[in-house]
Amino acid sequence: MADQTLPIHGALDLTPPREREHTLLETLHSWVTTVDHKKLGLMYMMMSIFFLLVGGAEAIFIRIQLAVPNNHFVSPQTFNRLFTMHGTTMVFLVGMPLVFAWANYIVPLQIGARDMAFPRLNAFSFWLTLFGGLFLYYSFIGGPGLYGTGSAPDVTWWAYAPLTLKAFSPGHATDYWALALIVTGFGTIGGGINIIATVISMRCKGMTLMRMPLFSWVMFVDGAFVLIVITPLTASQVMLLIDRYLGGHFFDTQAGGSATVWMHFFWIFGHPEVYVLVFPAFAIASEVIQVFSRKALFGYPAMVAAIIGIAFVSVSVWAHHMFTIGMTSAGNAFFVLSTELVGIPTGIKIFNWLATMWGGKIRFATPMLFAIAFLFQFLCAGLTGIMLSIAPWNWQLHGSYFVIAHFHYILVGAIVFMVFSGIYYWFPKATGRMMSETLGKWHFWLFFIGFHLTFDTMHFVGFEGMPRWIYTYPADRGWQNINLVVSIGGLIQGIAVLIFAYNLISSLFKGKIAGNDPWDAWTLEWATTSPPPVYNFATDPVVRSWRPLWDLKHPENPDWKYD
Amino acid sequence: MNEQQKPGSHTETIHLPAPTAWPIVLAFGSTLLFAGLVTSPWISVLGGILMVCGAVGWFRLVLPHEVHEDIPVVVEHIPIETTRREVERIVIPEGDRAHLPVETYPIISGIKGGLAGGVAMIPPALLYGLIAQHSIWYPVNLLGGAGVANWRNPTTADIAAFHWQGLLVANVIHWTACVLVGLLYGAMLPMLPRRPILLGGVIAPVLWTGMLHSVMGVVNPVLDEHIAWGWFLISQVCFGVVAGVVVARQERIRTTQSLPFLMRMGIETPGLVQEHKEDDRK
Amino acid sequence: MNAIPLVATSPEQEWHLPYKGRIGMYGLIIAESAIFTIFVIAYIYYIGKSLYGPTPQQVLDVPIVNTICLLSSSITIFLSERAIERNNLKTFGLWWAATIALGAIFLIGTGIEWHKLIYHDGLTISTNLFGTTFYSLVGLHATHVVVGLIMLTIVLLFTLTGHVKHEHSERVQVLALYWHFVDAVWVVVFTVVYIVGR
Amino acid sequence: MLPKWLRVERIARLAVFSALALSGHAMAEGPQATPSIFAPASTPATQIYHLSFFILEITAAIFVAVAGLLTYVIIRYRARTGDDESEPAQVYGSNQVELAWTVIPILIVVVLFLTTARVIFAIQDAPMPTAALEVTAVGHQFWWEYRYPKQGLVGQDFVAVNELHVPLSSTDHPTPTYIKLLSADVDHSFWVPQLAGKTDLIPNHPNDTWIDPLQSGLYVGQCAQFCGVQHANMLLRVYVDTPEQFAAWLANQAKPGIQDPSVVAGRHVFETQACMNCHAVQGTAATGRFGPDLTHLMSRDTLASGMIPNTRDNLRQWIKDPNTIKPGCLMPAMQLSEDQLDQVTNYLETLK
Repeated sequence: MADQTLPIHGALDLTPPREREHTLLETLHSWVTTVDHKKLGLMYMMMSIFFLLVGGAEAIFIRIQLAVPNNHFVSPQTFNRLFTMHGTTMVFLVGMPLVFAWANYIVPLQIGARDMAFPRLNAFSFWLTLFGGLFLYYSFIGGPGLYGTGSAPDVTWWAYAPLTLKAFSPGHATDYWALALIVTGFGTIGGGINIIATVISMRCKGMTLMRMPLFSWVMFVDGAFVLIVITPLTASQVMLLIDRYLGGHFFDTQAGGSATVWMHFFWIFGHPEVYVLVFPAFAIASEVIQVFSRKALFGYPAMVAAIIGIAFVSVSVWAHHMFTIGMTSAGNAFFVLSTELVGIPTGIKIFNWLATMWGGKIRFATPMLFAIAFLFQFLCAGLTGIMLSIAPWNWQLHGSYFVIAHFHYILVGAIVFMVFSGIYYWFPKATGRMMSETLGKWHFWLFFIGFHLTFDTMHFVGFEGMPRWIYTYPADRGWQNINLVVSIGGLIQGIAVLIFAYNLISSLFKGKIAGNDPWDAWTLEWATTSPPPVYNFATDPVVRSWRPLWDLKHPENPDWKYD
Repeated sequence: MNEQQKPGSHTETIHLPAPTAWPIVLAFGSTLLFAGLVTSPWISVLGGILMVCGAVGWFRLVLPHEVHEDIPVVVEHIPIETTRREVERIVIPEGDRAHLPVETYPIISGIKGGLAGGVAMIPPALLYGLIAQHSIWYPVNLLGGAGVANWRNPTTADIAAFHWQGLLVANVIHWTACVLVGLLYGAMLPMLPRRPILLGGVIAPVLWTGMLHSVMGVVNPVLDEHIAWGWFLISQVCFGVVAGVVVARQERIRTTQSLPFLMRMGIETPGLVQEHKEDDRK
Repeated sequence: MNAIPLVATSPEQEWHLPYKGRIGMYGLIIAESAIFTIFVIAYIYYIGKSLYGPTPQQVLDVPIVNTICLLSSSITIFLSERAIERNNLKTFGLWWAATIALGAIFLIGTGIEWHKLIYHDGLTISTNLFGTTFYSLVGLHATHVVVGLIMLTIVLLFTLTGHVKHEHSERVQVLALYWHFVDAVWVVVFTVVYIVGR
Repeated sequence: MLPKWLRVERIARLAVFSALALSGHAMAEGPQATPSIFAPASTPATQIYHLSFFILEITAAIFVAVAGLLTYVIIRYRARTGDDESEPAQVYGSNQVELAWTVIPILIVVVLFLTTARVIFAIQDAPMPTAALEVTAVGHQFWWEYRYPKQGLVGQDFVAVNELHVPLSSTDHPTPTYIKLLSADVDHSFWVPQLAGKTDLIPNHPNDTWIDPLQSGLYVGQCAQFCGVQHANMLLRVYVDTPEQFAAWLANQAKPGIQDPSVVAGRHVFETQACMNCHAVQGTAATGRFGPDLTHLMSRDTLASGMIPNTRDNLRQWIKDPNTIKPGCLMPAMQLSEDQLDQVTNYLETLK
């Protein structure tokens, strides 16, 4: 076949720029002032991993406290702060930055752009998110200082009014929660705007919307979705602060205000938020499953439709978190139906992923192992989700450990697994080196075993009536055996994450050189060097199908003929 | 691509937005502004000052023209190739169409079939009502009652009377279910190996009725007691046969029985086309 | 072996994508709409739920002049958008200044209304639920007007110093889009606060 | 119901129960130390129990189908050693197949929804029989107040604390208890898994729930909505009494507090050391409403909302400094002297 080198070959000075040692300060300066989407993506990722370790440590403390009944490892006040900060951290300082980490690093590369649409806004959004996170954690040393863990929030990440009002939450604990999340919320809005503007206005020539790789599609929907998801929380936190600082009465039940209004507002944010967090997992799965099964994604248009469908339906299901607050029976029935409807597009996604693997040649590299485990766990999470959507059963299961198990199946079993998968998959692109497969397999199996020890058993202790948010439990309830298993599983997961962290760092320096396209993949990011140059592509790419690299690798049988 | 860069144009350097510290200053200022609320007002004042500085600095970066830095381009030859040159193909008999057009099994045929079947179900149901309970509303209310779940322990006379809610709910349930099942027929019938009408029109309704029979006891036990399952089966079969015939008529011409299973599923794959165009292969 | 551009033989077709600034502003408007929606829902839900007075019927007057000013500023800013598109910078500056003037009148009107409510009727944000929701919703909108006015004024200053040129028309239109949004929100706020809630 | 259906239910129940056996206790009828939702003893809980098994069967079937498919795909289509390095056939999709796996879930959803809706209406909108007992439960940080309005004997309301007594119900003569749920401060949730699903207690938003326990004994549960520091120790105890026991209990509760002259010193301390600002003893000057009513303190088995047994030592320690037992609870240590402590304890011990 014809050797189609660049038309400008020879027209340029080909000598690479002088390799120069940068001092630490220079390097630091270049990262702090950068507006490059790849550096910002990596910083988002480092922020997520850092807070994942912090939030994970909090989880370990929680599990040590609950391992045996009547434990005195931490005080009740500290325990309440720990689980509040654990939830808040994992959702806002791990999950949300992850969305932008992937969107920042991968989307411009996949759509053949040089950068995000608004590079400076991008940097601003990142720093807001990071400073918001640090501000939240300052609460541990703010207030009365480290003694009694300062004034860290202790009102659960739902922060149900009126517990959050001045009368029941004096001091600044709740203020830290609301203010810090408003700050990160602004960062999130900026990030969301950036993603949609990038996808709409920055695509390379020939890349129509229906030729975008599914990863970029999902991130695009996520970016748009974030705008209407995070803002209700910001608005209601502003109301909460008006109540706390200016003596307003939005949630003041003594003055006619309503506690249920907060619940509605919170879950109008809170439920779609889960989908915001899980979309990157869908996005990564769609890429990884294709490449490691060696097959084109089955039913691409249906997958696009399903992701939009999920986003639409999920904004009308929020009150399924509130079946126990005494809604009318008709209201309960409505939210049962709308919730179960979410299962339909979700089912389409699972089936289409399965059909993609069907007939393929599946290579069990570490990314694919995580993706297969994801499929399995996402299926289970969907089924326990159906159980929870059954309002009468929800009256029993709500607020119990069953719910904890269910949503950790999503947050860990789906999201964290796919995040690991994505890191193993794109690490070679970002650093030019492969991650160790041996350590990767150790990481996978330990994490898989730890995960199932922890969260499978949690379902059962939920059936036995153990509620969430309790810092201790009586010995005669028969919960202790399961809780011990849960805690052991938690420790195993912790060890697995440490192995991962070691793998990350050691591979960065000693990993095998990756080359540009180690997985033999099909999207544009693999058509540039590893790591990509600051301008991504020396020449602007032109594409004709959603697998441009397949077209080049198989010119006799390209996708665009069937477009 | 940046605005000033036309696609496909090349220069020795590429303009990219210059690194800048103003975003971080603005972000830090905003955070301090909020942090002042829980610490000291002076923190807020400091934050406000930083914000103004950051905003002005940022503003001067983009107006009147965006500040860029020039990045020298290093052109590398990036080969895009794979060791997997061969692509397997799904082999199908010579002479068949490979890439099935969607129109072969139009989705509308399923809807048509479902609606026609839905009409066909009505006479036996009403007939049953007239014969068994002397009221055409009896079957309507039975169906509607499944939706009106707060209908407590109705008597037979209750069920035989006219209720507009029952009629409404029954219609909604009936037509929704018919269209859905019709769609399923439209999708599935062409896949069945032979005698699609027998399978789809008779055996499927029997299975379906059996399933409903066992499930109805849980879905709505009160109404379960009032349903005459024989008549129920008859009207299901009516639906199945009519819907099946309508669906099958829509594409009888195209549904060649010799087609392999994969093709009847309407699988879209380039491999099939390649097989067709023998001369293109290398 | 191939290298990018990925398809050498692609037909030379036009490839136009929307202006990113406009898309970004639409994104911001979507986000802002969601915030306003929550505040509006809260307002509507709490209508008539105050345990003690004053009630809206007692103290609220319909701000007709204010509303006319703000809504007509949408027309003036539209005229100035058209002027800059036709490279008529003088007309642009005139209409732009008119927009700022109308916006300022609106703000002053709101200030007078609030002054009366606070010092004459004794309604503050902590008085009752009506006060809380009223000042929050109207205040949120007024904040947006203030931000808009600051941005508009900066552009006016640049116009007066001759820095705004025809090539900036797209950016100016993005800012105008924001102003249209602020006006549109006022229609909702006005309906909810002064018609439905009174 | 069909025998086949019963078989399926039995298998599913066996699976769940054997899993539960992991935690080392067997399932039996009647009140349990472990408040399992699979040991229902009251109509709402039983209806939920049956519904849950129907749902379990459907989800188990879906699980077996999809997970089986996944396993098959992984094994059948794994890359084998000695592979010829070719790409497999590229299949883009199939409208028919995708339509099929869209419609089938919709049909399942319809069935699930209809079933669920029926149970929602059956439990939530159940008409209240005239024989029903009406009780008002008020949630406090971190204890329960139960107001029994107009329980005949003396014609006035009386208050029970932390330990709810309800009459036994039977299928022939149902005497369910309808509980009106209020909150004095923040959100709480009333959850006794064996008797009914949970319902929240929300300030300014009255709710209700109902139970009709079919076996007597003590049913446990606890607050299921986070309500502050001691949320974990806001335990629920529901005593289901036989009609005779219940009548006797009612008669005792309706009486004013016993005024034993031998403990007048303790009563004096109680009424002068600010105890009575929060606590009430019917028939005395103490009418505080912020803390639990102490008129019949000694008729309760536990102190501190079910946390510790009601013994003299515990009581004395509790009065001395509640925070050593329940850190973060709202009752302050009154800095009583040892003598005063003994006197107050003596006084409280007479309040039977």
